[in-house]
Amino acid sequence: MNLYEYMGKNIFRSSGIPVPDGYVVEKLSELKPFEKPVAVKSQILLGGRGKSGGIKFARNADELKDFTGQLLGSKIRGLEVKKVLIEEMINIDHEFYLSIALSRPDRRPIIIASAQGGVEIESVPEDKIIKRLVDPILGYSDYLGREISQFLGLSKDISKDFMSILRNLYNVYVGEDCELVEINPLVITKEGKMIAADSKIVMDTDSMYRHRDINITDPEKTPLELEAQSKGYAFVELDGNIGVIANGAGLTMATLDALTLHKGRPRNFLDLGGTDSVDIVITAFDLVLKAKPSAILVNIFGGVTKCDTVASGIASAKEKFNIKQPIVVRLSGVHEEEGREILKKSGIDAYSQMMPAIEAVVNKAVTA
Amino acid sequence: MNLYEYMGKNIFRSSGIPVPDGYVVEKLSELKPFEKPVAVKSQILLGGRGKSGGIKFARNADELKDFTGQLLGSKIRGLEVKKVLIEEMINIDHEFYLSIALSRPDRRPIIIASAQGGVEIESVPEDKIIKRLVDPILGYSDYLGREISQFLGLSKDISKDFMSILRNLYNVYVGEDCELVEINPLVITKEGKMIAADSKIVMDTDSMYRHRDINITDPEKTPLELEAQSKGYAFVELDGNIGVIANGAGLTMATLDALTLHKGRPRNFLDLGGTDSVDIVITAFDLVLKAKPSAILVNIFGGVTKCDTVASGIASAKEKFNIKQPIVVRLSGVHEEEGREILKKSGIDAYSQMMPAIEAVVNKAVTA
Amino acid sequence: MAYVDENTRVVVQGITGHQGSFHTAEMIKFGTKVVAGVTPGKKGEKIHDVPIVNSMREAMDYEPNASMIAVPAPFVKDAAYEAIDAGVKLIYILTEKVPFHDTMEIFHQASLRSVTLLGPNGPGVTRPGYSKIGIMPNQIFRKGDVAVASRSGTLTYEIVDSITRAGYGESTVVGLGGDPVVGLTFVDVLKVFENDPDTKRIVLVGEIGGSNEEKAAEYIRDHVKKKVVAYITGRSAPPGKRMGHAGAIIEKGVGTAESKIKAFNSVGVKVADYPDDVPKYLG
Amino acid sequence: MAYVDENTRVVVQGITGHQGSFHTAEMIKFGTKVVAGVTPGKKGEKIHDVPIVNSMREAMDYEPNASMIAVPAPFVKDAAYEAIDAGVKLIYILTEKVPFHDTMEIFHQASLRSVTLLGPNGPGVTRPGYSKIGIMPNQIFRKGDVAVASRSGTLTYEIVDSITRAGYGESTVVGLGGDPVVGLTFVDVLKVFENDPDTKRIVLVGEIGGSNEEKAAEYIRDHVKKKVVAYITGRSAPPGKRMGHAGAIIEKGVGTAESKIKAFNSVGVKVADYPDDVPKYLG
Repeated sequence: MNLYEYMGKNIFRSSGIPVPDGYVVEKLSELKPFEKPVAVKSQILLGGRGKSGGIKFARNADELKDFTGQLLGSKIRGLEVKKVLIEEMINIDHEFYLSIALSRPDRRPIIIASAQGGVEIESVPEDKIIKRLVDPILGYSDYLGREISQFLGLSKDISKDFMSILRNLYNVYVGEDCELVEINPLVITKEGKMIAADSKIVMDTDSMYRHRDINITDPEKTPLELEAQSKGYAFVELDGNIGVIANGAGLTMATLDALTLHKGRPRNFLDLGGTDSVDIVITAFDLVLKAKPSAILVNIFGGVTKCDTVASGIASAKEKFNIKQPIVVRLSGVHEEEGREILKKSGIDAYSQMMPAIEAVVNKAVTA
Repeated sequence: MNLYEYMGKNIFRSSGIPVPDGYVVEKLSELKPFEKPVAVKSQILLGGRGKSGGIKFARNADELKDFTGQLLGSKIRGLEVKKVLIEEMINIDHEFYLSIALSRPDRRPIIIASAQGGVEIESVPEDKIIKRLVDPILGYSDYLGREISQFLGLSKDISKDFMSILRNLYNVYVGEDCELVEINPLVITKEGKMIAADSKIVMDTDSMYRHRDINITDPEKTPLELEAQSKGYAFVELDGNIGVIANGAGLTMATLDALTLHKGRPRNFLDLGGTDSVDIVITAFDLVLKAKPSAILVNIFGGVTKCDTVASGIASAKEKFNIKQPIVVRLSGVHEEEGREILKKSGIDAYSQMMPAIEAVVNKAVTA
Repeated sequence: MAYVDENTRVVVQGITGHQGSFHTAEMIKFGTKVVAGVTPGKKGEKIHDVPIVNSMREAMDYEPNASMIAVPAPFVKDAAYEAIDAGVKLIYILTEKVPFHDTMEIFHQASLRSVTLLGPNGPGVTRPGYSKIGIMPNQIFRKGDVAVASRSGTLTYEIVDSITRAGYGESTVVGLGGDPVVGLTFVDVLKVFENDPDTKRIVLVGEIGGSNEEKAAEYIRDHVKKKVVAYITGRSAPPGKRMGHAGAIIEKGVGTAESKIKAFNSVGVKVADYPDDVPKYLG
Repeated sequence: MAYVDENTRVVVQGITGHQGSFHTAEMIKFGTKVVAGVTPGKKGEKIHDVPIVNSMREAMDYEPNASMIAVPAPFVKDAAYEAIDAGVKLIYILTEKVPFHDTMEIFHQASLRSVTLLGPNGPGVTRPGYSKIGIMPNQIFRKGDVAVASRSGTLTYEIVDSITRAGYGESTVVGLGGDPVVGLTFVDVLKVFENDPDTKRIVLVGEIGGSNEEKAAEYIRDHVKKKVVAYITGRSAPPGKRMGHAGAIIEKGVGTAESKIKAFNSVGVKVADYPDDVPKYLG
């Protein structure tokens, strides 16, 4: 879950990481009187806001009002600007890059830093980047910051600031359950202070039960995906025409893969999970039908999820939603025969193997 | 370093451990108007204050004023009462014992609890006490509290309070660098709340550089011991008549032991430490002389501490303080011969082995 | 010993919960020795004839050497630390949606103490004829010489079923788990399979996300002599979209199916197009 | 190998400090291979001909396997973690007055990673003819077959000197350290001494406080065949008074000299009354 810049900066501020003074407005009337030049920054979850006109610099009261008015309510690359951050201008002397993320192969946090900041870290040559793994049981300790500070060539005074920022950033990374905390650019001002000029925080969705104060709608999710999420389904919209319901993330992905290899075009990813409830199947159909598929494939390998329960769900959904599209079902595993019987009564012949079902639904989607 | 009850309770309060409402006064004029019955508790670092008359219960405004006046400035077992804690009375339903300390053999924190609280834990039968070691790398986790709560037979509601208190107490133990945190009694009130009715916190002296806000004079130290401490010496007053200066805690202790086995009576423990400064030796003499010994033994095994440096210190001190008492010196190790030469000029024949020096000083102390 | 055998003695933490109870019964049917269950406050009761105790410390009276954790995500770390502190040497976490920071700590605490972590969010480990810990359906297995390691759940069953239907059988089946941080990697499992006398052929069921499969390919090139077949799911997944598993996500070009298939092919490991095709390459 | 030998390669953390510099020179004189020193910001310089680097990571280029930490107490934990993370297998902390919570964490982090911790606040380890790490004075040693373990510093030198003067020599001398939590116990050291072919006799120099000596006596009864002689200091110390060492304190009747002497006597270990008497019992 991505946080807005201003939320990240609030977390930084309360964690002892210096950020520019600033405040957020949702409407013009919330603007404070102009005092000194400020940046007017649209709060959207999108990289490269500056290039897309999402950041402006106001040198006087009129510009502050004008720019804020222009940005609020505007759309930048499809995303509506609902909030704007008004922030003191900082005099940049040098820009650094600093982040902490999970290194999956090492199963450890990795600190990444460079003296070439303000640009995408991917564009910086490897030898200008320092990476340090943290042993999560030893935790962060100052020797790591000292090594990084030396690599970055910081002066003694700035090094002290940097060590404190890094220590606090690690605390944010752990304390806020982050997938990523990034400061780009981390700035030395002309006044010789180190300050976080931007913030990017990505939190682990699975941890949100312990961060209930934070709740953000993922702008990359479609309305239907958000509806599915709120109902507890793992659901992804795709651009094909075959609706897919399967159980287990791996089997669902494998189903999409098989469809694609057979020139079928899946409309969605929907994982029923390990369920034994008819209603969960019915709601799954409701979601898939809203995506208006030409045909629907149900692929079940019964274990914890029983085939007869799913069959009952399919039968009920077919009747309840008066489904006209062809439904192809594959049932295998626990209570397979009972499931097959139930479906027969609804006029559906269930396959017992996956591949014939894939072929059948691809054909039916083409004809439909 | 022992904290006063009120200091411990302040730490408890800010760490989420419930304590009775209360405030501290140093003079009568600081008393707040009487509202309800209160305990008037003298703040001295002494067990068994209650039995010694250091805790009184005021049922009305007159008693509050009288008792506070009586206690402030009084002496309890030799200790002056400088502060009094005025605290709301709590209605005790049950008293528990709870503490966390270092288990030296395990090099781990140990949690000790009992449903028989309010008395010295040493007087409680072993089978009524639960002890749980904490793996300091795993840290405290709730399973430990659950086991202890079950042993104590707590109800579901109280167990929740207890788990929170124990978790917070562990944080105090670690965060405040404690040798011991103890709540005795930990009380369930008639209203069904769990609350820390007393506090005992002993902090690690070596950690005080990170707790600069806390500074307490150890009431068990004599004025001379306090003076020595402020000058950086490990110094303990004893009740004999032979002043002792040696280098290294172990060698100093061994010197006292040898004196005692030879029927000598040491006046003090003074460890010069690993020094190479004449002034440190001179100040050591100053301290020992203030203890008015009949004779003085200096026992040096030279390594980091050079024998000639110590010899110069002895010679200077003898002259500076015009020392009349017999001084017996043993020098061995680095620069032994040079040291011996220096002392010879001051009329002191230094021994090279420890035992003859011990025997000599014991004889001289008896004659002196 | 490939993770479990006839001497494996399992305690189930959270045995009276829905998942704990159901899978305890299934494990017992499969032949697993479930020696105790933990549910605080229910000491003295029994479930599926398994004695219930209040804590892992009490459970140690039954001499378990493995634990299955089936408590809700917020309590998993405490349960895992309790199991580590008590001294079991294999911990399987069935629970889904455990914050990865918790898993990261659990994993490192466990590995410092030589405790094997399996999961979270995987189906566990099954050795037909010996024992199983986890949630794989009993009826799909037949004892044989094919070892399977997989990042998925149901897809594993699909492939195991196809192996069994093709006339083969399984020596060990391990589900690594679908999270970005889990206890075992393919490399860890390959080491065990390569040394396991019961195993003649190895199947790896990978998916998009991370670089687990690429590292496995390297390891196979240098250390594995047994036949290895792979299947990779998520070929059709769009980048940046989380396909059900928190770990199954293509991030900035890293973790694509293409990269994984290429890595396997380059070390001579056949990659099946469909789950049903896996047995074809085992011969 | 009793902690150090001719293959011991030492890095000194805090090499340009007063203590670090002085004892580096002394160690080199004794024959110790000091391969690098760490002082942040002084990379490229040398001291006593030893190259200085900025970090333990850089020091690893010189292939050390041991570290001596001589930084002020507030920085000891960071230095120890840096050494552990870098991968050395023996860490000696010379510094005094390290908060015991820090030492407790350092000790457990180290032991989980099979790193031996020596100290804090002890004189280190010396093996005449091989190597020394620490601050024991070079001139008191002679190579021989007496192994000494001690909780004190100067008192150790006193006793080693008396052993040498009596015509014996030392195989290994280990100072455990005077704090309530230190890396090694007498039992740890006894295990090493009992298995050390160079050692024929063992001297334990204990003091009041804790139960280190009582546990040693138990261990000697069950596992030690070599001759053991002990000396206990603090017989005349009043209870509750800290005798210089933070660890040397009699708390509520625990840790008295009487208890320790009794424990040793009960397992046939002679306890010398005076430091000079120790050699008498070695024959």
